[in-house]
Amino acid sequence: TAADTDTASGDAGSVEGKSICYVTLANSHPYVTPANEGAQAAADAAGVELTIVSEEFSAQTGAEQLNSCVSRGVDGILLWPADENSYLPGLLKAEQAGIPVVAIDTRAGDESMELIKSFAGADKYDQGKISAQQLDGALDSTGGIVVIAGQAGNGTEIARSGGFLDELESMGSGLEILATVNADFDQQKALVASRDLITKFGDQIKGVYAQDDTMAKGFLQALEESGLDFVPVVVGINGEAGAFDNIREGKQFSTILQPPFRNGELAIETLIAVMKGETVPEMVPLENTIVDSSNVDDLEPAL
Amino acid sequence: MNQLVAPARSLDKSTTPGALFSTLSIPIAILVLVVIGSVASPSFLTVNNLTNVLNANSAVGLIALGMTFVMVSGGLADLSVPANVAMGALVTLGAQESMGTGLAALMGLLVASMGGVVNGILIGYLRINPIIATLGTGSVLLGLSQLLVGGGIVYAQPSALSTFVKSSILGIPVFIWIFIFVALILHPLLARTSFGRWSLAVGGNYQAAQASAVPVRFTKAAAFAMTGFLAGLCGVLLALSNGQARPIIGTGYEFVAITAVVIGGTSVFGGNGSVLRTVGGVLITALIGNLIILLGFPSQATGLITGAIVLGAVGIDAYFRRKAGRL
Amino acid sequence: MTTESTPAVALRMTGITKSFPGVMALQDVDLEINEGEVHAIVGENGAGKSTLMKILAGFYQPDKGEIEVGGRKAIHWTPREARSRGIGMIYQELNLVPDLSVAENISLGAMPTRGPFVDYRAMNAKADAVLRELDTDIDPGTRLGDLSISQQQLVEIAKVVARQPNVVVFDEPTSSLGDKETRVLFDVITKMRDRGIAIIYISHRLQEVMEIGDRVTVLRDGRHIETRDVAGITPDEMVSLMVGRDLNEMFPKFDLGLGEQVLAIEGASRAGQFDNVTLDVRKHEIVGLAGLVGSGRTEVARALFGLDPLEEGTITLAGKVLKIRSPRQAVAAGIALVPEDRKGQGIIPGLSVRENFTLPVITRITNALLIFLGKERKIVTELADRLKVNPPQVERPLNVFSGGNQQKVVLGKWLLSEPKLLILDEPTRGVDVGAKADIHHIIGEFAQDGGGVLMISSELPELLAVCDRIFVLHEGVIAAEISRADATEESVMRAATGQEVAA
Amino acid sequence: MKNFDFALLGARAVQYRLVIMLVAVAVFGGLSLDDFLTVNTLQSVLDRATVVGFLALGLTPVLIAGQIDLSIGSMMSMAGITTIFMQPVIGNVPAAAAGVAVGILIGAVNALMVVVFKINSLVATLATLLIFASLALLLTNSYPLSSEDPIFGLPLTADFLWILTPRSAIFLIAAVLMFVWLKLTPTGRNLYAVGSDASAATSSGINANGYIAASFVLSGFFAGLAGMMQSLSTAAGSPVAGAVMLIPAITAVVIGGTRLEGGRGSSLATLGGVLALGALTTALEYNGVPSYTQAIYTGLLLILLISLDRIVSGHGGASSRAQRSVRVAPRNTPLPRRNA
Ligand SMILES: Nc1ncnc2c1ncn2[C@@H]1O[C@H](COP(=O)(O)OP(=O)(O)OP(=O)(O)O)[C@@H](O)[C@H]1O
Ligand SMILES: Nc1ncnc2c1ncn2[C@@H]1O[C@H](COP(=O)(O)OP(=O)(O)OP(=O)(O)O)[C@@H](O)[C@H]1O
Ligand SMILES: [Mg+2]
Ligand SMILES: [Mg+2]
Repeated sequence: TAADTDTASGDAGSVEGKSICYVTLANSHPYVTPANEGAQAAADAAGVELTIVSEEFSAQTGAEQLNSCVSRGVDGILLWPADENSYLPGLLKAEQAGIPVVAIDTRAGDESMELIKSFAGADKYDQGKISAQQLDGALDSTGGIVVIAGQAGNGTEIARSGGFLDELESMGSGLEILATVNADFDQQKALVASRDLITKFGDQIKGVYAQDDTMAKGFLQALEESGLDFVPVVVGINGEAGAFDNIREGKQFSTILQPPFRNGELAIETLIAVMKGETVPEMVPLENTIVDSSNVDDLEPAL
Repeated sequence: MNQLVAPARSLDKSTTPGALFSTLSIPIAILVLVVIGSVASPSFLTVNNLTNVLNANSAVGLIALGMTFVMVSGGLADLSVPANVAMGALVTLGAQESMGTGLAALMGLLVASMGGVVNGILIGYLRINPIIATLGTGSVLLGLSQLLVGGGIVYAQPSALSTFVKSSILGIPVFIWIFIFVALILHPLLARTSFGRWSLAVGGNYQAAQASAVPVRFTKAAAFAMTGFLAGLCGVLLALSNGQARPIIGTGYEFVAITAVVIGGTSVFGGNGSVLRTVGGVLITALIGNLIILLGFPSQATGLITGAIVLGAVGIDAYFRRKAGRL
Repeated sequence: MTTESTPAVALRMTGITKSFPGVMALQDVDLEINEGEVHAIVGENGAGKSTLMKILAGFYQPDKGEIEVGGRKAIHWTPREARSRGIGMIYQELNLVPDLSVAENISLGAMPTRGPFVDYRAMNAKADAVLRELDTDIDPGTRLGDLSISQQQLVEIAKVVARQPNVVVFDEPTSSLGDKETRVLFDVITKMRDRGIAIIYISHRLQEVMEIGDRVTVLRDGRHIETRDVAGITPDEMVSLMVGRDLNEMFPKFDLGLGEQVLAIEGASRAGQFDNVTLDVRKHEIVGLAGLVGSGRTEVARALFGLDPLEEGTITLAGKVLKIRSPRQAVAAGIALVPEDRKGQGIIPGLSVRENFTLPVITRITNALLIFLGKERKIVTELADRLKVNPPQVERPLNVFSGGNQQKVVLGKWLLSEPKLLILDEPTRGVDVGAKADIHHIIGEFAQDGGGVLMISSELPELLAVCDRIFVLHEGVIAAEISRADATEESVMRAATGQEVAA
Repeated sequence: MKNFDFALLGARAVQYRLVIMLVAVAVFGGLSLDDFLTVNTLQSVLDRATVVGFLALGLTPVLIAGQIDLSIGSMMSMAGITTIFMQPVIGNVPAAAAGVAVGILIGAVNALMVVVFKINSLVATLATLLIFASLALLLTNSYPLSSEDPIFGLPLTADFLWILTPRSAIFLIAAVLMFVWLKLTPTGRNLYAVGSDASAATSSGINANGYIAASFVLSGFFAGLAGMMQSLSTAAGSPVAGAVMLIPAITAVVIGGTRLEGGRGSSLATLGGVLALGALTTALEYNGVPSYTQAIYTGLLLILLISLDRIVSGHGGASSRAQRSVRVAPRNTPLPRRNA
């Protein structure tokens, strides 16, 4: 946990003036931006020079940026994988050049993870699993649910869908997926799709798995408009302020909180530890905190 | 009502199969989709669902209405739409706290319209290729909007205006009313006013229009300014009803709008087109989205079906035109 | 070489029939062209001349009929095939590629190669040779788009000549040429004929047909009417064959008392185009503006209309000095221009006749918001009637009308604006005799009603017949002002070519 | 006179814009970063430019022919997933060929729509953009495919001849070959003729439709190549790989000086545009400039260049196809005065 890495930033002298290249997912994004800020803060604190380059959600761009970081000969690389596989060649090059790579927020594929020294972040696959457990538990493993997924092909969507489906299967859950729609992490699209879902299934919808709180909000908006008075179990992810309100009002069942700023800090601290030659665990977890009516008043929203 | 509608451009030649096709294609397409829907799903022909269909694309439909003028006047397409939507939304929510919701919304509209005006100046007055110009301004404006919020989400504060935007009047959501209202203004604007006639003339033959004392540059520029304004309006409405906004808010709306206009049968070459037909195009795209969910198709198939319908509709139209010897 | 008595047939078209939706363009037309003859084809607008030629060139497939070239039947007749069988086409509109060089244009479709590459040296040499043959000094390396219109026309001809064709079709080649260029062209045609090439020559200018043609074929309404030796026919006979009736007066002239001054231009200049132009037009008056191609007539007209504003000089309209910077201001002041390039600047093809008619005045039949459609329709129907627009269907898009009728619509649209001054730039170019008479009539009426007309035409007989006074431009400078009494072809040509004006 | 000098300066600026831009980026990068003007950086700029470069290269003949192809990104995605999917089935090299073939095939579909069904290329390729982007997602169930043989494609981005990598070498060679084709062979010249004035070209016996069709197939080929190389060098076939590629590709081509109106352009200009854009991006990235600020710069650059081009070439120049069918010489040419 956090305690392991706190020691990492303790002895800053040895990395002072070294350079880190950080291939981030995006520059402008509710979760990623605070994470970038956290990374910057940790780098500043340690006196390392941090260059942030953004792949803008494109694994292809990111793979090229990774190569470019390697050829610059930086001392360490922090990578936010946008999909599982695309970074393998760049990681091999980094390995050859002796540049340590740490991944943040999202895991890369298994082969890639072998070349990555450590992973700091909440496990999105895990988040999918948690969502499955939440829904299954709240519905006693019976009834129809709809899945409002993110952008098709997007790494986060893939992890959250994968964890969710795998967990339902391994639990032998009795939940029945009525429909899956992609709403691209967009509230308006989720709203439009949810209206149609509600029209089609009505109160057959016992549960909703929205892959982020924005889309959960879209569903709730559609539900409100419909005037129907059934209350499905809505599970979201991200810990947005809006979701906290909805949980308090009993409209949403739960969300998963992962503090982005801390995620960034943690990742840089881990990387610095690696650069110093310390051994770090394969995974430095950012706690996935489940937020529901029981603890909503004790926690701060992530964004 | 009838007085408002100009004689359809194609009615007088409705003797040929081509003219018949271009007159009837939209009603027929809508009918076919409705039949498919009602056969395939019991929930299709419910008041609720039909409201959903109307509501689904009413926000992006506003942009399609503006885009009709862009295409008619020979301006090809406005690719800066997502940026203007984002500008409208972010400025509104960003300024809400300091100046109140109403003023902030006006501010959002103003900023987005200015984006449209810049497009208009580049394209109408400097005569830069619209694809390039709007690609450029779109890139700049979207960058600015991201710079504006630094990242993240901007949240709305509760306000009377946003409650109103989310409400219904006579059982019909305000979004739909706004769309109908704008369409009812823009349809006669194109079909029955001097400005509309100018737009058709500018798209039909720029030089001849210029030599006929048509204010060609203004006309072309105005189409882009109008689209900027409507994109901004779309952004403002979405921001208020969603209660939050992000820079990605309008992503892909340019393609949805272009698709709706093209399905409506407005020529990309300019010189003909009608707002009413674009309304048809907006309805068709909304029906496709609705049916995909009701029939349980994967949402990824949307592009496949929409694309195929575009190719079909435009291809058949082009075929008949060619047969009639006019292409 | 062929003997005088039995000329070899270069080309034979038999029973050609072609219809377009709603139009029978050609019906059972026969045509036989000999080697070494200039065969003129005449006919009203829409008679089917161009369609026949497009079939010959392989652009259209005939519904029925056969083509025989050099004694061999034509099968799979495509533009490519037609070209390889020695058929060359020179169209009314230029068919050149502005972004390639002159030499590339001349060799387009058949560039000389060395290995896989273009042999630029051979290509330029070839272009140079042909251009020299045409008596021009155009540089083969110039980008075509940088040439003047008449130079481009010469390149167009060079392009066809360079292929050493057996049959060359000229479809209204002189409509954008002036007299000097026409002379050069006629020399070229004569040279080609003497080499045994068969020439088909289409023109609405019957004088030219008389001068250059050996035989003439008359088409009317898509049918072959007659083929005759030019030596045995008069222009009047040709006209009556073309229209199927006698035209009483081609250039009607009304006798009108002249009124006060409508337009006065003083010292007008635009660098490189015209210099110190001073002229005036009075009420009831039709003033001609003559000159060779490139003399700057069109530029003066465009400047008056605000398309390319004046750099120096003043324009006075009905006593008021105007600064005209755009067509809008010109129209507001009471000036109208019928441009020379009808397709490019005159018509909006996709709009209906009604919409074309009212375009410049649309704001005048609009209340605060909407157009008065009923009023518009009424005005337009009356006008179409008066101008004899044929067919009289004002809701049809203008592009399905023939050239002459399109021109009537352009004219009509400006009449609607009730201008004080009507400028006409080549108002009857490419227009057949019938429509031409109609147009002259309309112009005359306009002057009678108190308007002033400034008319540009490259057809001297037309100017001489219609105008009360003629100003002659030579290289952008007014070389002479000639009154109706003194105006003859000779006096105008002398001034236009820069010789001293006869006293 | 002063005015004239300004115009000349503008004209020169437009003419040598690529050189100016590359020098400016080199100076800016060199001054602001220690390690910008190094072999490593050059290699990485070139290598990164390759994928967008292939797409831009394919787009060039299409634009010269006066058409546009919006579907390049979708073709690239389809080619990428085909390559990776086919690797275990038919072997590495045939799979690569299959990927390119898919690009060619979709290019042929575009050609069919534009040439045979006479659908405006903007609309036709917008439709195929939607269709094949959607198909790529459906075929893969939105999941990126991972290569069974990730080592196979690695040499593509390895060191090779000083500042090159194998794939950037292929890109450079392709750009030069295309230049030779466009400028020096009859078919290349004919393509310009078709884009400049299709009906005039047709009447000269050039099969304009054939050339237009070929340009779309060629664009498909290059998009296929881009997808194949990208997927092999990242050992993954992503259904969304091409989704973000259209705008940079068009931007690169246009910055190079190829016009959307057809009839003008060159593959070396495109190469220059790709490199200038790539170098600028790298320089900005190394300086830690956020991506949205970069977007502002590239957008402004695009607008600036095209405005300058427009102003220098004069207002008389026609800006659309319809206007250019009015065949007149530009009004600013000097009058011919041949009768001495
Ligand atoms: N592509 C076409 N589609 C439909 N109708 C056509 C087409 N081309 C020609 N026509 C019609 O065929 C007839 C013959 O036209 P054509 O152009 O051959 O006449 P023309 O004798 O060359 O006339 P002009 O002297 O005006 O050039 C006209 O009625 C014309 O409207
Ligand atoms: N639209 C145009 N664009 C560019 N140059 C033109 C255009 N029209 C004419 N020119 C050129 O400008 C010069 C002046 O031409 P202008 O048209 O004034 O002469 P004109 O006496 O009216 O001859 P024309 O019989 O061709 O109308 C000529 O060299 C001509 O080739
Ligand atoms: Mg003709
Ligand atoms: Mg003229």
